[in-house]
This record gives sequence, C-alpha cells and structure tokens, in this order.
Amino acid sequence: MDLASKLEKLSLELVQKQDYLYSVTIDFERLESLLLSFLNEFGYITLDSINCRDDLEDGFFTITYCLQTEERDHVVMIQTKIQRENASLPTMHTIWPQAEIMEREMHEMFGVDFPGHPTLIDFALEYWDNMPPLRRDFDTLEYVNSMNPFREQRNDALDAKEEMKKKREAKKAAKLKAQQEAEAKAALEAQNNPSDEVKNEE
Amino acid sequence: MESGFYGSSLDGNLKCKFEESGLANTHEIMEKAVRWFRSRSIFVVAYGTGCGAIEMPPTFTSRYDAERMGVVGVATPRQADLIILSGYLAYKTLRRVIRTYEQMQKPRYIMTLGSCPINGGMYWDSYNTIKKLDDYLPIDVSVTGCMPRPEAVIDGFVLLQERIRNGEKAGWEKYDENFEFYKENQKRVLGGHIDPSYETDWYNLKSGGKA
Amino acid sequence: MAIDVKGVLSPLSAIGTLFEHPRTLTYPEVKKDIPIGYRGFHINNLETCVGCASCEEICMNDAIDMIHPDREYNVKNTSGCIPRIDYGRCCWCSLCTDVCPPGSLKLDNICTHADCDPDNFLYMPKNHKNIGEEAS
Amino acid sequence: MKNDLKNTIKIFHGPQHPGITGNMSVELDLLGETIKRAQTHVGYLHRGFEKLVERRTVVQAFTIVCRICVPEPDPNEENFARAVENLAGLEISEKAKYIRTMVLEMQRLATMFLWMGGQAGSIGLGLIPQWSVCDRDYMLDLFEELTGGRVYHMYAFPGGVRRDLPEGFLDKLSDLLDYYEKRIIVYNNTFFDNVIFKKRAIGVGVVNRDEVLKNGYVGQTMRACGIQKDVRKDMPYLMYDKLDFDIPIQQDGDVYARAIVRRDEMLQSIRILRQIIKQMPKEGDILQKIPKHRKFKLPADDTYVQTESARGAMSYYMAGDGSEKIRRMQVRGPSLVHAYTLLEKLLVDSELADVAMTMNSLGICPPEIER
Repeated sequence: MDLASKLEKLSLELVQKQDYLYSVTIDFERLESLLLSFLNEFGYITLDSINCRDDLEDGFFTITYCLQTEERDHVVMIQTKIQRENASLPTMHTIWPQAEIMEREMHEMFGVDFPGHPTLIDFALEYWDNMPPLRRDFDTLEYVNSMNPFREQRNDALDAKEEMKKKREAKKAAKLKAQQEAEAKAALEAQNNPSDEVKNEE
Repeated sequence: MESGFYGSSLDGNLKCKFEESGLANTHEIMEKAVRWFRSRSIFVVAYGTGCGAIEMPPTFTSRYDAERMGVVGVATPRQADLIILSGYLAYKTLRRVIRTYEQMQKPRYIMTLGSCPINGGMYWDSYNTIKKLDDYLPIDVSVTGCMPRPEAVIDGFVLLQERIRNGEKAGWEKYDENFEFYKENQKRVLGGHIDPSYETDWYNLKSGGKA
Repeated sequence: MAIDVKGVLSPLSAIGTLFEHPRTLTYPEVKKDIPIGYRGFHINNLETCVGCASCEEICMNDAIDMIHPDREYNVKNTSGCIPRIDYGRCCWCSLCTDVCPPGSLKLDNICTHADCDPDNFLYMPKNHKNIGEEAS
Repeated sequence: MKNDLKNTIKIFHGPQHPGITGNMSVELDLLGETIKRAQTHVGYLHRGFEKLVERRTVVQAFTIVCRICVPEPDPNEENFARAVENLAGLEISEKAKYIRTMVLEMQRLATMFLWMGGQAGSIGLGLIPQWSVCDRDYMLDLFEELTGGRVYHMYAFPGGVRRDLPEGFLDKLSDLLDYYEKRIIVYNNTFFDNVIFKKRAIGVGVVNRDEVLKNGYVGQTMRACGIQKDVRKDMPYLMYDKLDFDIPIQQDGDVYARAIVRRDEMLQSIRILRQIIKQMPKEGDILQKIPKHRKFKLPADDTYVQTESARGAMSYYMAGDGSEKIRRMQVRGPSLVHAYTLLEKLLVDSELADVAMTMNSLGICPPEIER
C-alpha cells in the first residue's frame, strides 16, 4: 500500500487489522502534526470518530482517531496514549467542525481537557457532580444504590447454590438416617428371630 | 379531598341543589354519565419519552387505530388528559416530565409502558435513569413488555377507561394528597434542580427564570 | 409560473382507497394471531425444572429469583427452587430459555399485561408443558 | 453575534413537541418567523450504554445493543456481532450471512416507511403516516415470525443468527415485496409527486456539497449531494459483494432530493431482497458453536466496524482485554454529526415551520446521539 511507504519515511508502521481497517500508533507529541499531514498530504479528509479507551491498570487513556479518504473504502485508526491524570488533548475543531461535539462528549464522559475548545459545556448529563461516568473506576451500581431504591418485594429470593447444598445435605442425612434405620431394623429383626437368619444362611 | 368531578365547590353546590329539589339520584346518574364520557375521550399528550414511543405510531394510526376508543393525540399538555411515559426516564427527562405533568389540567392520568419505570428494567444499573417511577409521580396504569405491543397498550387504555368509569381513585388525587412525599422524593433524586422550581412566582420574577 | 398539473391531480388518486377493505384490527374484539415463536411471557414445566439456576445466572437484568414452590413438583429438582421473573426488569431476550438445560422454561405467545399497581409485576411462570397447552 | 440576537424570542422546539423526531430539543432564537440561531440539546435519553456493556459478558451485552437506536435496531446488532466476530476470529456460515443480509434489508424498508410517515406528517399530510406506518407493520409481522420480536429482534448473534427460517417464510416475504412495489407507486402519486410536498421541500435545507466529505455527513445527506458512496459497496460486508444493486443519487442536496434518494433506496432494497430469496441456501448451519457465556473471552485487541443503516454509516469501535467482558465499545451513529454540526447550521435563516421537516429529512435519531 502507498500509505505504508509514506509512513515509513516518518518511521511509523501501518498495521492491517481487518480487510478495510489499518492502524497507526504514535506518541502524543507527534499526534497533531501527523493528523495534519494525514489531512493535507495523504488525503484523509474525513474524521469519522474520536474515541477514548480507559486503560486503568496502566494509567493512561488510549485515544483513537478514525480517518477516511474521499473514497471511503477503508478506515485508518490513529492511536495514541495520554496520561490518565490531568488528561489533555489538542482540540481539532478548527480543522474538523464535527470534532467539536465529539470532544465535548469526551470531556464529559472521561474528563479529558481540550485547551482552546469553545464549548466545553454539558452534553448529555445535567447537574452531574460525580466523577466522569465512563472512567473505569466509576462504579455505576454503587451510584445507583446511593440514589435510587429498588422494589422491596423481591427480598424472599433464595440463593440457589445454598439451597442445592442444603438439599444435598438433607438428602445425605436422610439417606444416612434411612440406612441407620434399616440397619437398626435389621439388627432388631435379627435379635427377634435369629432362627430366620440361620435359615437364610442355610 | 372530595373526589368530585366538577371541581370541589361546584360539585357541592350541585349536590345541594339536587337534594333540595328531591333529585338525589340525579346527581349520581349525572356523575356516572360524566365518567362515561370522560372515559371515551382521552387525549394523550405527544411526548415520547423513551423506546416505547416507537409503538405509538402503530397504535394511533390505521393498523390498531386507538381513535376508535376515543384515545387521540394532542400537541400540548394543557389540552391533555393522559401522559404516556413510554419507557425509562433519565434524570434530565424526569425534570421535564414533572413540569409537563404539572401543566396538565385535572383530571390527569399517567400510563407507563415497559419494564423500566416499574423496577429499572434493562437499565437497572445505569447511572442516569430512575428505577421506581411511582416514587416521583403517581401512576395510574403500568403496561409491561419490552417494549409493549400495540395490543398491550390498548389493554392499558381499556384498563384506564374501566377505572375512570368505576370512579376509582386516580393518580392525580394521590398526588394532591401526598404532595410533600412526591416533592421530597423528586428533590432527593434531582438534587433540588427542578427548573423552574415549583414555588416560582411567575408574576414577580426577580432573577431571570431559566427555562 | 407553470402549474404542476400532475402534482395537483395525482394525490387525488387517494380517493380510490375509499373502496378498499379497511386494514384496522379492532383489537379487544378481534385478536391477531401471534406466531408460536413469539417471545412473550414465560411458562415453566415444573415437572422437568431442575432448579439449576442457570437462568438466574445468565440474566443480565438480575430479573430472576429462585424461590420455593407451593409443593414439590419434581423429585429430581436439585435445589427445590423454581424461577420467578420480575417483569419490572425482564427484557424478553430469551437467553434464559436458551440456556435452560432441561428446556422447561419457555416463552409463550401471550404477551399483554396491564395493571394499575406497579407492585404486581412479579410473575410466576405458568406451569405449562408446551406453548399454548394447559398442564394437567 | 450579540447584536444579531437583539429583539429575538427564544423558543424550545422539543422535547415535548409533536414535530420532533424523538426526545431531544432544539433551542431557537426567532426574529419573526426566521431562525437566527439554533442550538441542539440532547441527553434526555442518555442511559450510559457504553458503561453498561462494560459490566456485562459478551453474550449478555448482545441483548442490550439493539436498544441503541430504536427505529432501526438491526444495524446495531450486526455491528456488534461483526465486531465480536472480528475480535474472536469467528467465521459464520453462508446461510447465516444471507439471513443477516436479509434482516438488514428488511429493517431498512421498515425504517424507510416509518421515516415516510414522519416526513409527511411534519408538513401536514396526515394521510401518508396512516398508510405507511400500517405498511411498516406488515414487515414487523414478518419479523415476529422470524425473530420472535416485533421491534427489538435480538437476532444477529456473534457466530450467526439465533433461529432458522420458519417454513414458508421466503414466500411470505416475496408476497410482501409484491405488495410494497404496488404501494410505492401509490406513494409516488400521493406524496413524492404531490405539489404540496414539492413546494415545501424543494430548496429547503440545502446542504453544501463541499462540506459533506470533510464533516463526515453520511447516508442520504451525502448521496443527495451527488456523492455516490455507500458502505455496502465501498467496504462490502456479509453478502453485499455478491448482490447486484445501485446507489441512487440526486444533485440538489435539499429535503426533496433526500426524499427521492430514500424512495429509490427502497426500490433497491426490494431488488436486493428478491435476489436473496433466489440465492438463499437451503441447507447450512445458522449458528457457530461458541463457548459458554462465562468462558467467551475476547483477546486484547481492538476493531472498528461500519454498517450502512437506513440513515447512513453506523460505526462501532470495540476493544477487548482478554477477559469475558468488553473493555470499551463506542458507538458512532450518523445522527451525532447531523444533529449538531449540520442541523445547527442548516436551521439558521430558515423558517420555523421548516424545522420539523428538516430534522426528519436528516434522519436524526436521538437515542443514538447520546446512547
């Protein structure tokens, strides 16, 4: 592919992921210049989406810019990593107008800052005062329990595993009891008429 | 509070007049007639709050045609008798729904569609939807399903009509009686941000009201 | 300005539909046939239900509770419990019926339930052997 | 800017409004009947799907994705299933591919009928919604039979589809397509050629052709500007490379051109479905054997898939991390850019009465903007 050789000059590697999907990984410092050269030199004029992935364990966000050419016959993902603490990205809204709304969403959902962005206001949430909700350390169930009660009629639910154990034990106990009873009965019978046993043995 | 259908004062006057003229039964008959007419002319405000709104067009157009039961859609809450809350309510929507509901004229009814307003539904662990709608607004009829078929919605209408005809206690009466309870719950979950606040004095607004 | 004669006259062809048969289903009186495979309300054959709680485990809505039935239906029931479904949670995805090992839990083609009390939506699956068939 | 807004009156078009395409609102600053500034507000339907998906296993998550766009759930299911298949390396059989293509095209037709009702209703042609919503219902009846669901099908599963075709299904579908072909002639007479619709729609909501590709407008908005692009042709998935169809285009870029493109696409969908009925394999697996839901693990990798929905390209980004849960799933539907970047610009200097019509013709679906 033509793009691969162009990227090689920039000492970047183009990885083919699927039939129509390629990816480039780049460090954060060179991101803005690479996006510009994709737009102006390589002909990738469409910004399809910007998304953010929270890699909590490693302490960074993975940002993916998906670009398409005029032909729209393949997608190139440009991926970079930024620090999770005080995350900040250059805004692209002057180049691609649709980046404004995508960045606004990312600011709200992940808390990524975009210096120079004109409208970092509420997107979907209203009066939100907790941690940005799509960060992985935000526990949504805990938040729900602190805000909303659920219905109470379901408190009679049983734990099936416990019940299984209980029933198995009950069965075992019953079996043991039955066995003991049978033994006792047999012993009792043997006591009562020992002649039968002798007969059986014969 | 009296469950009078002409509004409380007029109702008492009428009753007295009927009794004076020895027509005590007429009042009952009148009330029955009013209930019947009311049950046959339910106006639904056009507010699709969730997924269930996609089953509204089939219910109201020619295939299932709710109009033959007297259920018609109208544009504004001022003219409406019924609001259909069709699915989950986000906190942001709940603010608007409370406002819409309080703008409706009495008698007013609420019907909910789907599992979500009953006990959270699919979004039971979502941070942005409410789980038990009956804490915040009085519900007259709940229809289950995800989403309910038009048949189920019509069943809901039939049940609502029956309740109106039998003169059972409607949700708006509960709302008036337990107003403090509902407001407290709403304030708890919406963090006090009910805009404009219910106590807003519309005629002497000091600071610019936020719409 | 030229008048668009076709555009004015052709919509009038809608008058022709006056003579067509109406398409409305008058629902509470005339019911539409809902196909057998429709994902409606749950039925459970209690004679084969083994109480394994697979349905409870796969349900992402946390809608299924295991509770004790009124009497013992199946001696091979390992936990002595049967599922009860919260219709304030269920989304009728039918994953629970897909994983049911004895295939006792199924979805019926009955699917309407309206109630005035939101507390009345805990649903005990009917004890049917097959869809549309009453259990003996 | 401030000076322009002098003497304007501010009204909210939605969320409680009969002319809105869903639960969203547009804040309008009006000077007389002319709009001077428009601002979109969403969030009334935000449920946090992307968070919920992270909490569920792959098998559990598949039931939730169809709720992302209410009028057309199937492209979401298809995207999810294909993304999981890409990550987990599953191959699906030819029959499953055909069935999935068929379901997508059926859904496209159903969505178009619903759109037609909304578009006609927004300019006051009350008859068309009565007809077209009923016609859509016949398609939903077929879905009931095939998938068991009326609106949410939960049918395309990673590895294939969940049920086989019922007996005699293809004949019923073929009959319905005959009926639809006749109906589209009726709609032509009463709606598309209607002088009322033409007078209202021609020259309204014109999209600038130069902006289209750069700003990422997709679907009919793009094709009504004369740009012949379609994900089904450019990046073929499922069986689309073996099916013969055209991409209809128009040049004007206004509401009427978008309506005509949609009508032509309905005819193309019928054509595709006829080919599928002919080519559908009789035998074949429908569902690949996949591990149990706690053991279905996705590798630490990411992918990006696109599907052509009835309103434009819909994309999913999905990443796994070696566990049974999805690390991240991001949805990029066509409505996000249309509702913000495009609509806010289009409405300026247009009439208040055209707002509902413009929104409908852009195919804006609020639940997909905010998820």
